[in-house]
Amino acid sequence: MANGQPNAQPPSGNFIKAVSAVVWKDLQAEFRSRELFSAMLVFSLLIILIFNFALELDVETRRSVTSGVLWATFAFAGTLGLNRSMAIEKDRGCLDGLLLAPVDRSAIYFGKVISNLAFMLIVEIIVLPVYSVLYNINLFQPGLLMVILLGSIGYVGVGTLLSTMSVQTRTRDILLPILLFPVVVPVLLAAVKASNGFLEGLELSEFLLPINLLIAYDIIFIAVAFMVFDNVVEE
Amino acid sequence: MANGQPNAQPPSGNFIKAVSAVVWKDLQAEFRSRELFSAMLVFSLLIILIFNFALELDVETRRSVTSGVLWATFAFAGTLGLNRSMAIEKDRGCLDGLLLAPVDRSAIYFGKVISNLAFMLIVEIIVLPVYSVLYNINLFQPGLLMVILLGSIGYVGVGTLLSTMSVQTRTRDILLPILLFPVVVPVLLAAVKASNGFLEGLELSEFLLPINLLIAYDIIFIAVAFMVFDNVVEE
Amino acid sequence: MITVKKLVKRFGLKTVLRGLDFEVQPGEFVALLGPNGAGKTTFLRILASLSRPSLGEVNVAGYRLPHEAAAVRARLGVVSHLPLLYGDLTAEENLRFYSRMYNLPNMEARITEVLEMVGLENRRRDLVRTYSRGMQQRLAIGRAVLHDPDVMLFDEPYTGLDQDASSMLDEVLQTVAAKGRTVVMTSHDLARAEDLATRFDILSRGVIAASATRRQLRRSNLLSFYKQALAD
Amino acid sequence: MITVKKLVKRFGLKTVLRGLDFEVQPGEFVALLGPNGAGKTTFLRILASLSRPSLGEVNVAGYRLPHEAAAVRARLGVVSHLPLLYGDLTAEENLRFYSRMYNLPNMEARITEVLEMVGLENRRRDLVRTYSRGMQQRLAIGRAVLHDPDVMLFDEPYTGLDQDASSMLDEVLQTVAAKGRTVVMTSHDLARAEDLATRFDILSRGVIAASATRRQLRRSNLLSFYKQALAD
Amino acid sequence: MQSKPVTLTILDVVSIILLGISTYLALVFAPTELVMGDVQRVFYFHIGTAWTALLGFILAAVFSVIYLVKKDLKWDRYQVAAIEVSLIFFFITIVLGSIWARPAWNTWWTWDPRLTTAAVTELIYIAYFMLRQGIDDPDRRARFGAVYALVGGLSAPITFFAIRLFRTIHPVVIGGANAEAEGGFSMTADMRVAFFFALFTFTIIFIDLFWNRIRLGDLQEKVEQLKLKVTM
Ligand code: HEM
Ligand SMILES: Nc1ncnc2c1ncn2[C@@H]1O[C@H](COP(=O)(O)OP(=O)(O)OP(=O)(O)O)[C@@H](O)[C@H]1O
Ligand SMILES: Nc1ncnc2c1ncn2[C@@H]1O[C@H](COP(=O)(O)OP(=O)(O)OP(=O)(O)O)[C@@H](O)[C@H]1O
Ligand SMILES: [Mg+2]
Ligand SMILES: [Mg+2]
Repeated sequence: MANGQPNAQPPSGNFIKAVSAVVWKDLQAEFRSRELFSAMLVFSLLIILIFNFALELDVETRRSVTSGVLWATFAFAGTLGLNRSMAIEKDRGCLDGLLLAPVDRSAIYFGKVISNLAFMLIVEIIVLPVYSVLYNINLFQPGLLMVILLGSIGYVGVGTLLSTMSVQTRTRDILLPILLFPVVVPVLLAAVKASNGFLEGLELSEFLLPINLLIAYDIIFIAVAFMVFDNVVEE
Repeated sequence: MANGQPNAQPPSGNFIKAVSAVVWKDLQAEFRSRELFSAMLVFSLLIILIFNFALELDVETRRSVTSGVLWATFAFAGTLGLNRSMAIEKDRGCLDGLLLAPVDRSAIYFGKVISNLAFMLIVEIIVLPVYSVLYNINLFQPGLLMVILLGSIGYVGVGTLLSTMSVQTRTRDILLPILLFPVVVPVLLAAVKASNGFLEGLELSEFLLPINLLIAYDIIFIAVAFMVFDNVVEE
Repeated sequence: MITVKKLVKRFGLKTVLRGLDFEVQPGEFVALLGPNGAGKTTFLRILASLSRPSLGEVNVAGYRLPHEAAAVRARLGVVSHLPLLYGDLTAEENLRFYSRMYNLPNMEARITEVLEMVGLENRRRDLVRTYSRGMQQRLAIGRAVLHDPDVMLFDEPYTGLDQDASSMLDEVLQTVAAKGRTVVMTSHDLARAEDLATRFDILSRGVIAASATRRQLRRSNLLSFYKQALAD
Repeated sequence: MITVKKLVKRFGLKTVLRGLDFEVQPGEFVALLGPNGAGKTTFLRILASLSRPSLGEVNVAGYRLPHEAAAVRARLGVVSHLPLLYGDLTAEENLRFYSRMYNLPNMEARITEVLEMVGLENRRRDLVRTYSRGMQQRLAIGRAVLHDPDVMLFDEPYTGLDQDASSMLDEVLQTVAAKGRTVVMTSHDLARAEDLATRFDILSRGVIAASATRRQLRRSNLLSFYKQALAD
Repeated sequence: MQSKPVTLTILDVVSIILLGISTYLALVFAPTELVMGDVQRVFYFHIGTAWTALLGFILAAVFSVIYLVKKDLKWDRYQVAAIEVSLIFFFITIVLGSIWARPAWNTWWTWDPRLTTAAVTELIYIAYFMLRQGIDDPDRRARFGAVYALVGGLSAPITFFAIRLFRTIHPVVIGGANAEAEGGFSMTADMRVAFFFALFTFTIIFIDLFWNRIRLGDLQEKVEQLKLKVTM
């Protein structure tokens, strides 16, 4: 306590700094171990495998369900990532530590959203080529990538809010998918439709509706989460 | 320490008692809250829903993939159950407490297998009629029920072993499905095949192979788990 | 600095705090004593804005809790039963993260200073998850004082500390008190509390059952005062 | 009762115990002292058969660890940093579970006796997850002595205990010692260790740096002995 | 003990009478539908329960907002009451729909938008109760519940809209006909009487049950208050 007063500065102007501190911490822990990332990746591959076995997909059917399987994979792998990312906060009471910090709660929310989104996108970027090879379909189309981005934003936006709640309950290991899946149905549906549109090379106008729906969902739910996040972090 | 010597008795003859103590404790905690059970159930319904969307199942396709979807559902819901059931053991160091007890490790293993199996079977019993209604297929056939029992035993047998390992790692929230799914692929495949046989009303002789495979798998893996369990619980 | 009026806290049907009144002047060092399950942790968590009162008024540093919690947080330092540290980060990364959250100037210098203070300078690059219990507690204390807060809420801070670390904490608390900071500390170690605190409050059956300043206590000693308070 | 020879324990590249030798006669009460991170917990976990030695020989009650661990377990009572209790069960359900695992006769009577001993009789039907820190620690002690073990390995058992519970534990340990049980206890509270133990071992830099019986110590006092040992 | 308000008692009686009349209208008065036969009579209750259940879910979302702004637990009780009653009504809708679907579409279930929306909505509110069940603290339970009911309430209509992107066979009376829809029928005047009467009846029944459930919640709250007074 030597050099004067390192007393904390007022929270104003601190927002960006706090968001980036949260993101940076998550990335740092992850880059060290790469656990979450590799787990999500392997899990994604396993799900593709299970779909393949469970459905004994022949080439015909497979082509028609590509985007469905893809999004189901992202949804399951995403839950895994969200769960882990919040479990880390709960582990040694860190969530309390975050809450004690003099930053706006929404900074914590956006920080977690950004790092969760980063993990999810990285996994998706790796699953895509694998999937392309396995199923012999070219998935690297700008339109499709944009749909994946939009869908992931909606998924992670709601997922971060709900996982913050679920880790604070007694049943934290299992509650997240139950809370999350029913409310992200619109995201998944719209994303599947839009992805299909791109994969089948339809006119954009034919599937503009699902894309607009995705955008609307993203905006609505991030706004809502932003407004209510205070309520889910305080005891 | 008044009335003499309540020093623990030698482990011999204690086996059944220890197994039942472990089972009873799990059931007791569960009956109080019914958390795990309802979570697995709702999760199963959600997975059926997601499969439905992902695959846009029409009546034709649906009939051909019924058993695949069914087993994928059981597999996912089962992971949830296994994970939670072992997370409880890890929570306040309870696993150490179990390991300190003067009982054969295999008693702990069988205790956990039985309670995990109980949860899984109860969930399956409830999912079946729902599924029957949703997909308009009669699933209540003695043969099918037997396949489900056999498949679940194999799944839980291996799953209990692996979940015991996974909760002891740092990544315990996410590791289980990654370890488990590749290993239970034979169970799932054989179970899907055998279920299909019953559902399509084939001659038993035509799908005796998968059934025998299931039985063999159950015996082999429970025996192996029994033998190696010591190694996974000790540090 | 802290004013609490008729504070009630319930968990479901169980009432833990039953109309507690409590007041701390700036610069006071209050030892909050009481048996297991008395509600000390519950009370400190409410003061730290981590838990909400069921009823009653809580003021810290002139702001009402829980509504104006945001304003107070920068001035609070908290040690709780859990270390509030990330196991997958090293000691210095943990402190760096919290420095950013508290928007501290001179971050690196301050972190080194704090790590030296708690005696973890040579372990600063080890992951916190590999730390022993006492080492985690040391770092938790470092985290709590990182931003040199005005009000410190320490819940059994001596837990798991060895001789060196305990005297380190003694020193920290004395320095802090000398600088006019306000401290509320719980402890089951009466001797230590007696050495440090300027006031002793006994929490029992959900209220402050007795309170005495160091001066008032001089004649008797803390242990008998504590026992007396619980017996009443 | 316990014989340890050239025990080495490594975590990855880090060596925590470096050829430690240690011996305890039946009926001895050893206080295992040492600074944070010295390796006390690591060592006790090995004695409790919860962790495997990297190298070296460990004998407890005449059996070799880790191979013959099964034979020892019924005679071990362990208090660790975690309470080893199920949060979703009540206190009595927890004890009942452990009684079954230890195959105790007169289960209910014994449970009531233990709950009375640790002062949780009136909270026996509350879920452990709602317990305060000290209450969990009390129950952890109750769990450890439930089967009246011959060898007790207590890692900082006084953590979080209030005055009453501490004297309860003092008493328990004294009774136990009087009955000829063997105890190895770690603690950072030298005064308490001095009151109870018959031998004091200082663990430092991965070996027992010094050891003295109560008799040998009578001239000097424990604190200076401890400091001396660490300084060497 | 607070006695039941007279209005509520009257409403109870009225509800029962209305239900009787409505049953008569549906089963006897209304003509048998030409194509589908008697099973079409399910229609009146199918719509009655569906409409009121949806009303309840919308109310719940509104209560969410009010609770989150006002933080008065009263609104939480209203919300629970609305969702509980609606959940049951909606379950009846689904069961009746299934019974109808069996002859009408030759299947118990099909994945058309309205059915799927119904299933998803039902699951959302089951999840709502599972979330609440996992939380002990009433304030937090209320806040989490409100947040989830809000998110769910927003998501359900979007789901309905999203599923429309896929094909449908469920007839749509309000909001445009779909080319692929099969079945459907035009109502005769008598059917219309029975139909609107059923709507009216179920609205009254909903209000009655809702009110009763709120009263139950209030009484529970009072009982808890009384218990608290006793224990204090
Ligand atoms: C969101 C919930 C629902 C609403 C608001 C709703 C509303 C309606 C309405 C207004 C009709 C009459 C349409 C017409 O005759 O033109 C109808 C018919 C029908 N509904 Fe529903 N319904 C819902 C859910 C369900 C469910 C879950 C099922 C069951 C599986 C179902 C099965 C049916 C059937 C079989 C018909 C008769 C179709 C026909 O006339 O051929 N509905 N529903
Ligand atoms: N979540 C909870 N649900 C129900 N009861 C609780 C909960 N948390 C605490 N309690 C009860 O509140 C009382 C006070 O607990 P608290 O942790 O504040 O005690 P404490 O004074 O800190 O005790 P200790 O000295 O043992 O740490 C205890 O009786 C405890 O059982
Ligand atoms: N899993 C692990 N991985 C790496 N290092 C570890 C691990 N567990 C313990 N250590 C290291 O081993 C050393 C001894 O730890 P231990 O917990 O035994 O100390 P202790 O004597 O019990 O200390 P305290 O008094 O603080 O409880 C520490 O330096 C610690 O960092
Ligand atoms: Mg406490
Ligand atoms: Mg230790």
